[in-house]
Amino acid sequence: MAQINMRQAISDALWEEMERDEKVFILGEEVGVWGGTYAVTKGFYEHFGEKRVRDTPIAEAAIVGAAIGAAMVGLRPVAELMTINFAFVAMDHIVNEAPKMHTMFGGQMTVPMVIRTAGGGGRQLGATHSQTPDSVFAHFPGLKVVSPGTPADAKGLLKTAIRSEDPVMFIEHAAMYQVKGEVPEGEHLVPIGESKVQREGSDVTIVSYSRGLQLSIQAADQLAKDGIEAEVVDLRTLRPLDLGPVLESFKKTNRMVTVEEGWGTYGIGAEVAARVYDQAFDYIDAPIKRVAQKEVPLPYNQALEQHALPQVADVVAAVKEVV
Amino acid sequence: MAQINMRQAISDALWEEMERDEKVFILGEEVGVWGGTYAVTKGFYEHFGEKRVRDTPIAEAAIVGAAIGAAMVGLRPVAELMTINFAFVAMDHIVNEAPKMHTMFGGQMTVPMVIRTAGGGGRQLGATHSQTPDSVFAHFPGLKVVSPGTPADAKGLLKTAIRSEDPVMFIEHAAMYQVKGEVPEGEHLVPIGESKVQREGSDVTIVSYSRGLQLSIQAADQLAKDGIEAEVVDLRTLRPLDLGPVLESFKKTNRMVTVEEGWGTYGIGAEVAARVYDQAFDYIDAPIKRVAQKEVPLPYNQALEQHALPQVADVVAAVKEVV
Amino acid sequence: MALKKKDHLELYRQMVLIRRVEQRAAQLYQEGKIGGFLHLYIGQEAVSTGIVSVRKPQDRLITAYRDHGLALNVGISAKEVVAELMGKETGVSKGRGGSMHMADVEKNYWGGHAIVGAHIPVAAGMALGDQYMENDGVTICLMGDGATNIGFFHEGVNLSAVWDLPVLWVVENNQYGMGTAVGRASAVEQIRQKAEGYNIPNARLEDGMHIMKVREGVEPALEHVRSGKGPYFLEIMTYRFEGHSMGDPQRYREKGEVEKWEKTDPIGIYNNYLTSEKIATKADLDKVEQAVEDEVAEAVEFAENSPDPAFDTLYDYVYAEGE
Amino acid sequence: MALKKKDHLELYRQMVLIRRVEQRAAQLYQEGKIGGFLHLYIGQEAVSTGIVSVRKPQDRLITAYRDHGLALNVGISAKEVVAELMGKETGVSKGRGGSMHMADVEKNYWGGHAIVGAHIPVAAGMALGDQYMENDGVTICLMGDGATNIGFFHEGVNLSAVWDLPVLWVVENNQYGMGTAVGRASAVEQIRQKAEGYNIPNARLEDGMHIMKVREGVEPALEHVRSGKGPYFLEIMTYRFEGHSMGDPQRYREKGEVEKWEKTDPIGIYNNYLTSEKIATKADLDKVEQAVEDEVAEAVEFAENSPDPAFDTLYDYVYAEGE
Ligand SMILES: Cc1ncc(C[n+]2csc(CCOP(=O)(O)OP(=O)(O)O)c2C)c(N)n1
Ligand SMILES: Cc1ncc(C[n+]2csc(CCOP(=O)(O)OP(=O)(O)O)c2C)c(N)n1
Ligand SMILES: [Mg+2]
Ligand SMILES: [Mg+2]
Repeated sequence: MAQINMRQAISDALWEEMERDEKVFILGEEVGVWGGTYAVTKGFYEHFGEKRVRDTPIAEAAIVGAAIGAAMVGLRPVAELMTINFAFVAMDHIVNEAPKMHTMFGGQMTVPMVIRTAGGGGRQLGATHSQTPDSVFAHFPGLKVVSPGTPADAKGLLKTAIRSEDPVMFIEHAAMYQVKGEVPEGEHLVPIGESKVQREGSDVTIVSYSRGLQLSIQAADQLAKDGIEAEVVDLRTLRPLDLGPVLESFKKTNRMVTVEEGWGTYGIGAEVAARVYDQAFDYIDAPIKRVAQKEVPLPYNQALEQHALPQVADVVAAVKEVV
Repeated sequence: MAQINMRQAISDALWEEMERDEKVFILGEEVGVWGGTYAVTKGFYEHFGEKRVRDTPIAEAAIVGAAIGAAMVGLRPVAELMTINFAFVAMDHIVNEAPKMHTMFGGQMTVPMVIRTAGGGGRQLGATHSQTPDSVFAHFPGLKVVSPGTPADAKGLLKTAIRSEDPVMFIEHAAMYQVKGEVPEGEHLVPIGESKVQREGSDVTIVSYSRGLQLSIQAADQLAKDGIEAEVVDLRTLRPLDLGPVLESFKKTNRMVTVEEGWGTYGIGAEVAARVYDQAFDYIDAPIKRVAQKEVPLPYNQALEQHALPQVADVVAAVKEVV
Repeated sequence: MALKKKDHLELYRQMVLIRRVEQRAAQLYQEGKIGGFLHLYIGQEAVSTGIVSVRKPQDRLITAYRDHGLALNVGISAKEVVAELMGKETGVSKGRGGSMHMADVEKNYWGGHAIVGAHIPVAAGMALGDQYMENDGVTICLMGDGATNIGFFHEGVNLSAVWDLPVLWVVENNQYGMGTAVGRASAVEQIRQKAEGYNIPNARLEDGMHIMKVREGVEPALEHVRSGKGPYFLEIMTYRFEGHSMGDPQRYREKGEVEKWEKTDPIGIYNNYLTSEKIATKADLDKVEQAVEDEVAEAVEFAENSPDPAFDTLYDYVYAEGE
Repeated sequence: MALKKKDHLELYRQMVLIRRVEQRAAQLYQEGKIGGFLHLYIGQEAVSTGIVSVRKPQDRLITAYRDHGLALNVGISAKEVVAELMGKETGVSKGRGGSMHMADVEKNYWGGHAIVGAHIPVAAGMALGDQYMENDGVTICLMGDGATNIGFFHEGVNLSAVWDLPVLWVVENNQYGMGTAVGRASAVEQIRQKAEGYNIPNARLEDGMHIMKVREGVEPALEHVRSGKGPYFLEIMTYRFEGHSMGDPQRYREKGEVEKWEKTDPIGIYNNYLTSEKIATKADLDKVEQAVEDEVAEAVEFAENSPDPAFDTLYDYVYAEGE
């Protein structure tokens, strides 16, 4: 299998789907001439032309709104929001239009679209540009929310998302485009709504996704040196949330740590913990610990920002608390 | 003490604060000539005049944005968003501007403003107009989020919110304006960030807020007939979240049900449950049950909508599962 | 397109049908058989009827929540409309949408959208779909005067101009957005002036109460767009005779205003026109009116006898695919 | 306001200071001592310098993220600017804000805002504050050409017109929003035409590279607003010599474009003007330049030797009050 990075995996998924289906097109700020601010769509404009790779004005509600309309009449738009922080500008269309159309008209319309966006902190972009508010979007039924942690999943999930009949919010991590991993060749599809064990272990279950997954794997490697074998489960999809592999793992380890980059309060780990306690009550040996961002808007200063973000050491410490 | 309803309590708080401090003013859609769509500001335009009771265009981002600007330069705006569903239209200003200004400029600015809005379902307004996405706003540090469940708290919390130096999102419930309760006369202030026991009991702790509180109290009354004494704790503030009284109660009852009107996934109960498990692990006798809205955009049909919303019977059933 | 007598009678029928269905709906609302919001189109019938009479089948229609007129004009039966108002499974949106969400995709009518202005970028996207697929349809997007102040308007209309989209923007200027007179919310004298900011050809149709004038104004605008010249922007002057929704105290009207406008009742005007131009006799029109009475009575009976959606269908249209 | 020699020298000093600070900042960025985004103002110095030179102390300034120019113009020291860029506690925003968030409220400079267009409604609110408190200050709000396409622009500018707010809107048309040329994102030929949609008097200042012309254009606009005639809208033509931020491949430029514009370097033009008009000698100007060199060197040293914010200050400015 080829070792490719996250950027390439995502780019390949887009490219292949555009080659496969000419109803698929891309719209967003700087996706065309510039080649994408994270260079994910580099070369697309030249190859597919301006009809299918559409630079837009700075108007996020129009980007998502137009994607909705185009999807309703039969196209398969991939709308790019430069970062998830700008998704708030299009919030109504993301959570109150796209996910409601199908149900509100009794199934008459579908909205087969993808909103690709990049989240995450750690790049000194300041409070407004560094967020990981994934749970906020995943709160809404009707929307599917995906956030991959490996290149293989990124590729396979994005391809599935583009083929999905439902609106999918696809959240990448801006600091992970260089992360490498093995990606199967040929047609590679990963189903939406399935969690996955990314590392096996028997002493503790770490539940995470996206960049949290990276931290978790690194923590697991460190812990292994101390003889602690952590099993790492990757949620991959935040709505619908699949707790199957999480519960299975937990019933084996009886101990759990959740890891997310965003704020913990009303975050991803809270939901996972609440469900696990409820559904595996008899298996709990210690309270579930949540590792998350400190509850502050992220500061610009690098050291202070890193201090506020969850680190591998935090995961290690949390695991040591529960084992 | 006078028995007044929620509408009157909120209206009185606004009126008194406007009389007390002429820097306080109201802006929003239909707050003036119309008297407020829920009649909360009826008579205000006539009394305070158009300078202080300002009808705006339909432009939610401008309403919240202008309130931020006015607050920064020394006024105390109370921005009204007709319903919380329209808060998505102003999402960037609510979660990414107002709560970031103070921190991002190293404390130079404050944003002493209140965003008043009404949430909740059950009125056959359809999927886009019936939401209770409170956890979504409460996810963001820098913002304070308050949602009262009684007229006394509504009055006392709103007055505190208006005097607060920080941006406060004040979430009313559109189906509760007629709910009556005793409200202390004279200056009545309730601190932001303090939960409160609203009904005492020893067998189980029900944690809720806003309309969930109503359901919980009614459920507790029913349960009492079966000899089950529920203690009902009202969160009142969703950020910062005060678990003091919750934990205290739980340490006594060892059993808990959370009740919220919104969707459970990434909702309020998840956070409460996750914290309680973590902070009172040794006191748990049964898994915490969460009562919430079924995970669908609310349908228009009355029976179906009620079927999707949490009912008193659901709370009773959940309590019976844990005791 | 010259109209034959039978065409005129059909248009007259549609206008009377809208009026009678809505009058009956208002009664049903008082009786508690219709819930939620009910925005009547009474007074504006000439606008939607005129527009639909000149559109081609491939032209898509989309509007805001004041959507019963278009629904009946495109040929959704009174049965399906009334059943939807009553939330029945036999309603055009299967009882999920209610008054604000009627659509019939087969008839190229895309709803019925409740968030002010949110459908404007969606309409741009639909037009993009046609442009992309090289269809010769025009998307006709209706909106209220109040909607022209929200950011969605700006973003959607600008996009249509930048991308030369085949969309006809129609502002139904009924002189109020809820209780706010146009001049209190928009800074221009004529709303069509806003199109100047997007370099879009535009016009104001001063008499939207006379269906023949509406047709005369809309037809060339539509052909302009169809001929590939990009978007066109039409403001049509009209008046809403009833309150904004049910229960509107209407304190915002000037004295005598409604009476003055009722003299320009679009149905009266058309009736007059048809008889004075000797296109139809009073007897012809009476017959049409009687047929409408019967149709509406039948529709109400049908709706009353229709079933509510079954509880087990609650999750049916949340996702189009999987969960 | 006629300028004396020393005034000219001061303006020249400011322009050179901006240039040198930014050139030095670009180096520090390459050295990894500055992180995040760094949007240089190089090429646009005449605009901010001209504006600040004619504003009165009571006039408030607010802009987007390209904010170093205004920061230096209002008199924030190079030390505080460079320290902020390096994220130090001694920075003007205490290292919390970075490049995009510089403000000095004492100097009536309200930042530095990173979400495109979000500061426009905020500026309207600041102007509302002055109108409400009956101050005679004007709020001067700068924005980019790209920002005029976002909904916030529409809502904020419309509000200013409807409420006659004392605000001067200034569009710095540097011909690109990131890589998107104005004509690919806006439908009008001149951005000032957008003001027609709000009935706001407007003008385009063709030469924003000559500080004297900027002053000539801005002064009457400012006085128009100050005299109580409501908002004014000014488009100023300029050019950004560098990339949008660091690391911009600049594939979007036409060949020779930068070279052509560099001939109109605002510093060169002013230098020329001052010597050819015999206002100052070359020696005078050299002296100014040398002083600036020293100041910048000192500023960098100061910043390098300044401390990072202490970890225990992380929560200091999240809330102004309590938590
Ligand atoms: C974003 C948003 N804000 C507020 C509302 C509440 N609201 C519903 S209709 C309406 C007035 C709209 O006026 P106009 O566009 O003129 O349409 P009309 O009702 O006159 O047909 C308002 C404010 C809403 N539905 N959506
Ligand atoms: C809402 C939002 N969308 C996108 C961005 C990313 N972005 C930052 S600057 C910029 C271009 C702005 O162009 P313009 O307004 O012309 O200002 P200039 O950079 O030319 O000064 C974009 C798209 C953002 N910060 N905010
Ligand atoms: Mg109207
Ligand atoms: Mg620009």
